[in-house]
Amino acid sequence: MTYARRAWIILWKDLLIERRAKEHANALLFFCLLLLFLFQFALGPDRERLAAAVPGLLWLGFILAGLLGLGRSFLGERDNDCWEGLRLTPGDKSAIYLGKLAGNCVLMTAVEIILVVLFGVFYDVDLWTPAAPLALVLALGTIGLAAVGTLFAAMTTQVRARELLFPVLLLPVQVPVLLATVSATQALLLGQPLADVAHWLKLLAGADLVYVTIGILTFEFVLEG
Amino acid sequence: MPSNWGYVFAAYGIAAVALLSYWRHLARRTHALAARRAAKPRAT
Amino acid sequence: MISARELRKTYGSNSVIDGVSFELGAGQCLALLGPNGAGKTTLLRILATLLRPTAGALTIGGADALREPERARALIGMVAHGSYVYEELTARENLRFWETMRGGDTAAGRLDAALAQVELDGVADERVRTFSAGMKRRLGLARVLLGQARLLLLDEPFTGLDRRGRKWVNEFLLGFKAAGGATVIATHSFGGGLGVADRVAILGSGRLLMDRPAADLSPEELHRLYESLTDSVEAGP
Amino acid sequence: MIRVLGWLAVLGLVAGLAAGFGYAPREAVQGNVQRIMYLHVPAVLTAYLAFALVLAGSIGYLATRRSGWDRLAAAAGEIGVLFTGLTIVSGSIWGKPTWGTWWTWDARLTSTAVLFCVYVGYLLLRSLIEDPEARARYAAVVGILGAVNIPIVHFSVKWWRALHQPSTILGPERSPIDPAIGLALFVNWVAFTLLFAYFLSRRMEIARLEEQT
Repeated sequence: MTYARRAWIILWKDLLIERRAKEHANALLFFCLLLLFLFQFALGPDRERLAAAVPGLLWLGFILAGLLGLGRSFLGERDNDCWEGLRLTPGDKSAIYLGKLAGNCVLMTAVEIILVVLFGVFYDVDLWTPAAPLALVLALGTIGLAAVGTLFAAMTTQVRARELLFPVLLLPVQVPVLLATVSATQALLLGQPLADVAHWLKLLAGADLVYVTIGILTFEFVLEG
Repeated sequence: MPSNWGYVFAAYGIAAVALLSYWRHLARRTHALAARRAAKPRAT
Repeated sequence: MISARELRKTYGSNSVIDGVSFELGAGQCLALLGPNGAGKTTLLRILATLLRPTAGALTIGGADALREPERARALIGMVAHGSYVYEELTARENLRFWETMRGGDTAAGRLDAALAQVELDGVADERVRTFSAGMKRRLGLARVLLGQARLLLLDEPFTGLDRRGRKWVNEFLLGFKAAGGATVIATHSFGGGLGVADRVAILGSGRLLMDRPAADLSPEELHRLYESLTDSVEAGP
Repeated sequence: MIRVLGWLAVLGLVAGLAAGFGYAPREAVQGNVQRIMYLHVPAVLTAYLAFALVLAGSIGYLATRRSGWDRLAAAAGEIGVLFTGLTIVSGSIWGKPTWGTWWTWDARLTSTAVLFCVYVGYLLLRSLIEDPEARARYAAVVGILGAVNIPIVHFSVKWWRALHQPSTILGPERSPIDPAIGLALFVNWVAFTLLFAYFLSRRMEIARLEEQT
């Protein structure tokens, strides 16, 4: 009970701060828009080529936005030593991890919805027909990305060269999530039924489970001295 | 079928260089540490 | 409240805390004096269970703080430089957050009472971003009050405060002491805190050079002792 | 003691070379290129052994907080990266005459490359933290996650390849194995394990001395 309350208050606090400091969210949205332009310039105006590349570009966009968004998720705790205050709270520290993870998932989902809409509009891809199965893939992929991202962000926040180390640690670990989500998204966009990507969904679900479990078990060691 | 000895020797050569230089790296570090430890008691 | 025995903290061959032992009972206040780099903050962080000592034993309120830090933490209230506040939250929201994290009751009445006690009730719903250093420290003290801490650890509580702020903190500490709370104040200035302290300890190069009842010491004597003790340490090896 | 281990490793490597180049016959399908296998397969097995030790050291450290476990993890991680690098390079050289290209996104090569990147990240993290205690804790978390991630990487890469191209490429391990080739492989594997043990003990000794000074 107290555990759930703790996780919830962390989520509440993070979202409240995020809402009040709108500049960060706005900058992230603008970054998404720029990514879209960049992809377009890199691949040229050929519609078919773009459409074929959409699953990969979509997830590349999520990951790049995620690197920026997730990497910042513990920076706020450094100000005024709030980090220390969190360490001094009695009880199981994994509640903090789950609260942060939930907050990051909410944030990532918001970014992803916007990116998907932008992709649909600019690249003229039909993302609406397979929306429900696509949402499932997105949700599973987001949890996997955020689960490791939250853990590594907590760690690298205290390290010099944080901006560099965070992606360098996170990206290789996230290869399975990237492969699974891109492959599944591709199949779904080609009109294949959900059953065809069941193995990818299982892999994603399994990976999510493993990542979140490790996060819960080890977060204490990341936070503590 | 070509004999392809060149590829084989290249692979083994690179491996030998890598392993030897790692060994040298270890030896040099041990040496430097030993020197520093020997220098310390004399200084104080 | 605190029982520390032979606490030691070393980084490599560099020893920051070198065999510190002392006892502190409930309702007592210890002022920890020492120049910068003497290890005051390190010692305070060890007492707060934020840092693991390399060796030694520490019990806080009867709980082994090294084995069961969670039990000790329920008793500890720490106000360090940062005072643990989120700038984008209001004073009331900050209190609600920290008290929930502690697992306590966050009824509006309790929060209001704590805010009133540190005289922040007028600005309860303003963002902390607009607060002065003194107000932030007061908010930190309100957090400690709300958490019903029995042991208060303060790191340089008087720096950045004006005369009124210092007086206010002094009175607050007297009240806390009267209610049976134990306090450790780490400071490098003679200005504040010594009036509240029952005992004065001088820390130099990680060792307790002196630990005496404050009543025995006149300010001049303390100054003299401080100079001679810290000088002799610096002149040493 | 360590010195003896070193000479044993040298002896093993000499025996391995003799077995690989003298004793083992020229393989019928691939020719001499197959002899790279005596380097490639032991290297990858040693790398996996190393990463298993990183996992063990990481869990051991978090459970006991004894720096000995951290030294084990650090040493094994460094040597594991070295052997993974050897695996990739030797695999790539083997691939050129066999597949006609230095690099193909073959499932096994790809997952080894991913593994390489994960543990290079591990070493980078270690090198960027000065406080030995924090370094050990953070590295342990990455060491555990990296090891647990290995099977996930393996399956994802395998299925990803299956999607693009049915696996027609025969890996070197698939061909029916001549007992002489098997023996040569075994000798080399023992030699590499000895070499690994030698490197590991020396590297751990260095870490121990560094901690004291």
